[in-house]
Amino acid sequence: MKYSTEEFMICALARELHDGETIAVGNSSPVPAAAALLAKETHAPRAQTYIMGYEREWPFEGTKEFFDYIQRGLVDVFFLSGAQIDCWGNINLHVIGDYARPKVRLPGGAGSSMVYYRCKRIFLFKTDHHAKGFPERLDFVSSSASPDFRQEGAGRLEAVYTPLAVLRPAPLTRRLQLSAIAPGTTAEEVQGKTGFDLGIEGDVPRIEAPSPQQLDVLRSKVKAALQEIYPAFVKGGIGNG
Amino acid sequence: MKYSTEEFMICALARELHDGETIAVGNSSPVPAAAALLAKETHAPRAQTYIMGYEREWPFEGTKEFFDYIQRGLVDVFFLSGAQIDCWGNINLHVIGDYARPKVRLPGGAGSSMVYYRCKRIFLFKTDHHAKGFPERLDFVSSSASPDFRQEGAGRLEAVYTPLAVLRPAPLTRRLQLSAIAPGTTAEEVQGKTGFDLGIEGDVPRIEAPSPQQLDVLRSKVKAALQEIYPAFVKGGIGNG
Amino acid sequence: MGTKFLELPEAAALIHHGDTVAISGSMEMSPMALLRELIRSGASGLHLLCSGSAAINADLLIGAGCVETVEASQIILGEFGFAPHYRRAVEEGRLQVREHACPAMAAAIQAGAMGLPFIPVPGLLGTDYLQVRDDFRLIRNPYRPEEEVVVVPAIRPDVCIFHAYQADTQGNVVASRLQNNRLLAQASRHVIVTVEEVVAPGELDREKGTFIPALYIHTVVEAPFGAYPTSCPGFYPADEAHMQTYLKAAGHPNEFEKYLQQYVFSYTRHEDYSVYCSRKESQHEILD
Amino acid sequence: MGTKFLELPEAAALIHHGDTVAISGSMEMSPMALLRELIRSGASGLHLLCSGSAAINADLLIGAGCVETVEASQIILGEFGFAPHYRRAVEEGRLQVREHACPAMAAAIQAGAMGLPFIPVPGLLGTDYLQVRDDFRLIRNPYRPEEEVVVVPAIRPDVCIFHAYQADTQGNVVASRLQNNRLLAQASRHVIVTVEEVVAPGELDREKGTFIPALYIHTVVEAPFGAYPTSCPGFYPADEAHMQTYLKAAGHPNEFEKYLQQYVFSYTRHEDYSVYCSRKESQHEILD
Repeated sequence: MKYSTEEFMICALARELHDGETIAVGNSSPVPAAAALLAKETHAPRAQTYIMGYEREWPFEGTKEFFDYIQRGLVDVFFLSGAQIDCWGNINLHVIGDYARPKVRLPGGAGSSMVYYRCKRIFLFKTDHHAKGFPERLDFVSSSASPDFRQEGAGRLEAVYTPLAVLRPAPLTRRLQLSAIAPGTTAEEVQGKTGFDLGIEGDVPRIEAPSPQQLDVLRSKVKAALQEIYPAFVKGGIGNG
Repeated sequence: MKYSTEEFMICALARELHDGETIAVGNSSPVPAAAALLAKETHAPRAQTYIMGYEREWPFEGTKEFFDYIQRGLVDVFFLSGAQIDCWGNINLHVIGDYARPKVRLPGGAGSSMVYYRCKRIFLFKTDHHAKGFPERLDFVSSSASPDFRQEGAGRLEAVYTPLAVLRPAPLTRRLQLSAIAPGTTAEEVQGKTGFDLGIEGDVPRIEAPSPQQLDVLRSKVKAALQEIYPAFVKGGIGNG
Repeated sequence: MGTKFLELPEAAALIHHGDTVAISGSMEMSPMALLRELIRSGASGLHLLCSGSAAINADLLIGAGCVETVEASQIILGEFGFAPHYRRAVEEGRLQVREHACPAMAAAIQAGAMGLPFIPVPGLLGTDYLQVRDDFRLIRNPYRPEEEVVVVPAIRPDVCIFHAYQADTQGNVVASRLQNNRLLAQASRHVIVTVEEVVAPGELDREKGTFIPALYIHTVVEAPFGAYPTSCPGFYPADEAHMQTYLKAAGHPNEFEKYLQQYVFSYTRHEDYSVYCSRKESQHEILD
Repeated sequence: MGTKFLELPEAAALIHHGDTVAISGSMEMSPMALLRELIRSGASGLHLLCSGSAAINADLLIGAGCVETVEASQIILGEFGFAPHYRRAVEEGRLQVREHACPAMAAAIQAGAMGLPFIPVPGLLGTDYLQVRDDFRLIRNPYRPEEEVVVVPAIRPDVCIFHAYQADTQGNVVASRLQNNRLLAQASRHVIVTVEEVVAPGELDREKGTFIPALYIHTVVEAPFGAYPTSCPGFYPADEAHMQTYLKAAGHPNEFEKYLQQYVFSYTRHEDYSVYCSRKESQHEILD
């Protein structure tokens, strides 16, 4: 079965989510929203999902109570992105270039500077993979991955998902390493498109392709729900393969 | 017209309240609750009253929002009592005797340690008047009258009302002085029943007696509303003269 | 997750020796049925936290010997006066009190609900709270260094208990608008709600009070007359005659033992107590 | 006191040069009709505070030159991408940004609503917020001295503006459950709400959203299509075609001047704009 890049990322990310987990998704996050819904409709039926902007399943009073819920440590999984992501998983959502006179003013950090510290497991995602997006040093630290600022068991970076690769922190150093690559690419290509050293040694496994069942559920039930929150995304990337 | 001590205090206190003011009353405060309702039904029709426990006219979510409202400085008048009141208007609602092994354990300070600081005008009331209740020194300071802890225009002690007298802070020293006395008593008697010096000089005016109109409204409309909050108080003190 | 619907004994069994147990209620909407069940279950060593001004809810638990410490801003039986067991236990040095203030406690619960370690609170300066609470700290306002502000630690009870009007079968609840239960539920690790009635989804009377989503409710117990002898507005008033009985009994340990036997231990099933209450109620109506 | 019912021009006149104006809304439930009126009224020098992630609400005001500074956690046009005027104004150094974070801002608004001077917030440690906000301060947690915590100052806007579903004639309001308007209203000195419809007392659809009592609402403006071209769930969706027009116009100052003429200045009466919107709406339905 053919599938789009978005579908590929959604299905891979969905596999990371466990049954019974409380999974929350912020705004401007169609890929994680789809992954969460897909996981729930396939292998994680007892997962609890809270998707910003999806009023139908929003029990909170405003966003305030949602943040409070996260701040109390009750959310297992959250997803963040970054215009830049460095080798530690720090992210930049503010500016490219000098802060006072930026080359690109980005939308801003939203809730990342809190949720990254208080949800148990964090996945970073990026819908493109270029060296500029993975620099040695960020132009602005919107949220930090440092264990110095976290309590035990909170805010653990699990992986970074891109169309080309999955990066994971090395067990001891917590530096991001290449963990798996997408079909049709090579470890060398990924390293070439990454601004920091990915510590590649030996063979790198392939990311599993979407299963027919995943694609089927994604293109039916999940698509219908996603339509309400991300109509343009659905039009562009789901079920048009 | 005959009237009870409670009715006397209610009518006197009601006269202190201005039209258009926002007047709030805490719990265990039947005399101020009646005074606020009476003022609104007589000379202060545009007063806004918030009476704890009076659910029908309670727009707040819980007591929390009520306290928040007070904390933002939006309440003009509040009433507090004290088992002990000292010459500065500090109050004790906690213990008589040593804190660790009190002679009398009182109910506690409730919201007094905040509302005294944040409402614009404060009236203290006490339904009995004995020297022990007006000591030189409190056994416990539940809330403080000191201007040191207040912003300009907030938490000004206006007067202390008892069945025998009205005490008011002297303009400069802020020490309580005898301002008026009830019918049937003398300044000497009040001083004799007060543990600190009342600075009596010359003639002390009489507290105005309840007007027939006040008693009429108090015993009809106000009584009916009060019945819902303080049934025992109404039975004991309103309209049985 | 999902809200569980339990009977009173199962719900009481969720509360353990040494737990910090927050309760709402005064002479109105106290969770009395569950508190009586706690006494029957032999609860002890509880750290009681009274959210808002408390009354017979706290006094009964204290009188029955379930409470080791109490954190409260006020305990008084409304128009029935001083809380006799509370008063005596403190005067005799048998009960440790952690003084709080209603607004500061609401703020501390807010901080607990927000996952904050502490919160600044207005007022309290110049009072003896700062003498008897070593965890009420004075800090400098970072924005006005000449100003000191009191901070209090966040409150996060192990369990909270309150009585509410209704639950629907999904665990959504409508509670009193005069209590801070939505906030308290968020701050607490486990939330037990007793309700007058359970209704179908969509049948909740939201205008009657504060809506609390099932998300924040762990356990619901259907307990008609669950606030008795305190009032449940729209359902029943406080029982004055019972309160007089209580006050009389509270004066003497032997009498109170009899009171507990008669009104707590003899009702092993809440249903029986409900029958007792409703009989009293109908008498009440006849007498009125 | 009492809530006043005004027309858009009277409501806009309540906002003055130099005011801190808080707005809610994103591509959903932005108070666009009042913002257009503000532009027509020649508003300038505003300190805009975006409560929650903002979108065309902020971008339009910035593009029209009304805004001197903006305090925000995120400004993005939802699926339509970057906010063009915001981006350009910052890149060209014409607009001063005070960075905030959504949860920290919600906490700061909570502090404003509570009359607190500041509030501690989780996270933010190790970020550059602390470099660019000199009023985000690190203080020691008094209860764990080895721990540092960020505190932020309370937010108390001069005015807040949001669009809501309904008001009743007494000034009670039902607003979006996805925004923090009840809290924001409490924190703000003056509260202006535009609503899709005004209903009789008791007719509010409380299940549709957050109930906000008249106590917290100073001014209500009846403005059907008041969120257009952003969505008002249950009433109308966001207008994609209009957003494309907006984005195209935003690319060139001349084009944007034309856009403002056509969609803002030419509608001196909101009623006319409503007619325009409803015509677009019915086309939309035909095209769908």
